[in-house]
Amino acid sequence: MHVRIQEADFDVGSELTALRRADPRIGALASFVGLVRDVSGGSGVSEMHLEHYPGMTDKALAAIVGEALQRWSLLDVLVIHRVGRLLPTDQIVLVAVAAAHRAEAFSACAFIMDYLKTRAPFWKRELTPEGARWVEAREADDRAAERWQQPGG
Amino acid sequence: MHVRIQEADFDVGSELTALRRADPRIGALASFVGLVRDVSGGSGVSEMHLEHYPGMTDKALAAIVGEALQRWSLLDVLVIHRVGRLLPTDQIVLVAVAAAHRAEAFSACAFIMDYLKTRAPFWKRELTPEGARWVEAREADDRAAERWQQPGG
Amino acid sequence: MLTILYFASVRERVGRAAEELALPVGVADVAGLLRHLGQRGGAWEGLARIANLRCAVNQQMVALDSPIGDGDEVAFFPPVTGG
Amino acid sequence: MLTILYFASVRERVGRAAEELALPVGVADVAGLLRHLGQRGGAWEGLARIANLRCAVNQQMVALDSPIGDGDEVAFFPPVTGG
Repeated sequence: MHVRIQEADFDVGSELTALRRADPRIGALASFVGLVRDVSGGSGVSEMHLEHYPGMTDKALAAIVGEALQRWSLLDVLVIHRVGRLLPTDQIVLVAVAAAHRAEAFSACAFIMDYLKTRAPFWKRELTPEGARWVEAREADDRAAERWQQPGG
Repeated sequence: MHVRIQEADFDVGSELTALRRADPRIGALASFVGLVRDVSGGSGVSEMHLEHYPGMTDKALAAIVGEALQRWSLLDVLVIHRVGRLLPTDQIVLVAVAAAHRAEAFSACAFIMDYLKTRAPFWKRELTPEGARWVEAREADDRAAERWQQPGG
Repeated sequence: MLTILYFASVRERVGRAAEELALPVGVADVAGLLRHLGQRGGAWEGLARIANLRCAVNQQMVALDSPIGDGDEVAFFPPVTGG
Repeated sequence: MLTILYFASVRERVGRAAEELALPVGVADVAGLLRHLGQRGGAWEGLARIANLRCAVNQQMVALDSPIGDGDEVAFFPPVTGG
């Protein structure tokens, strides 16, 4: 299990290769990359600043990954989240899950993203033509996280 | 939309970079890589041969991707499937889906894999200590594909 | 003329990957073609009895009661196992 | 001593990122601390009324009725928006 918070960009290809590390038990590698879009709530976004809570962030992400490891049979998990100044098309987050079978890999990858979105202490501030503004939390993200608490979630 | 059938290996990092092509509308990139495991049904697997139905394979994959494009709001989709001789830890398939938001990207990626597993004309033959054998279709794959025909799937 | 293709375990069973065949008289659907092929005896007799035999006509998966006609490409194969 | 941290829009609102504060007499939970901070007036008065104010004690997200004690690190922030 690997969790990293960093200002630097990451290379998805080499991260996935390192995660697989030629382990012949791995049959499925699901991954997700979140990227900065150039629009948000109808406004153009020229740049974004990602603030976080140093100290808590690692713990929160490790707890989320730990819960995924308890729920599903996984072989490895990687989470990288960037902080600081980001521009449209920049990568924000990478979540990658290795498992024997795809159902576990897909579910755990989506679960980690949903929990990260609602439980990890990051905050986005966008620069738009109307000025800088804090991104509002989305109701849809809360609902996405809640579905994992339903039976069969 | 890009569908490729090939014997050669693929580089996930450069494929994902090409799919994103710095399109600032893309906020989410979900991907899946299927890999050759060294065990199957309790037996060791030393190599695998992937046969397909040239001509139909492209059409079947394009139809699956087309259905995903109708179901979800997607910005781009890539499917690469290898054929021929493969060894444990080798990459078999890459499915990558770019969208504005992650829910669409995750769902479409899982959908394409589930349909590919049950509708695209590929057949695996494994070499085990007990000899060569055709891989049996899995009931679980049929069920995974059927869930997309339920309301809300 | 029909083009008939056999894949994977079905190909191994009948010992043939492909053949051209004049559309047999009285054959109007896949099931009829299977009965016709079964008259060859041997492995061909068992073709229609393969559990979960799959069929494609002109590169589209179809049910065994689907119609076929002159010029069609018909393929027989087991359930797919890619991905 | 308490360490109190403020993040994102909450930090901007109170104009402060962090402070050290002796555990005020009679304060036993997060809600009590918010009432105490509100006595400073100005932006501090509105702190407890921020819709969806979130709190962490010792780097764990907790409800506003959670207990706090000497030596704790308490953080206030809006709903998270990473990913």
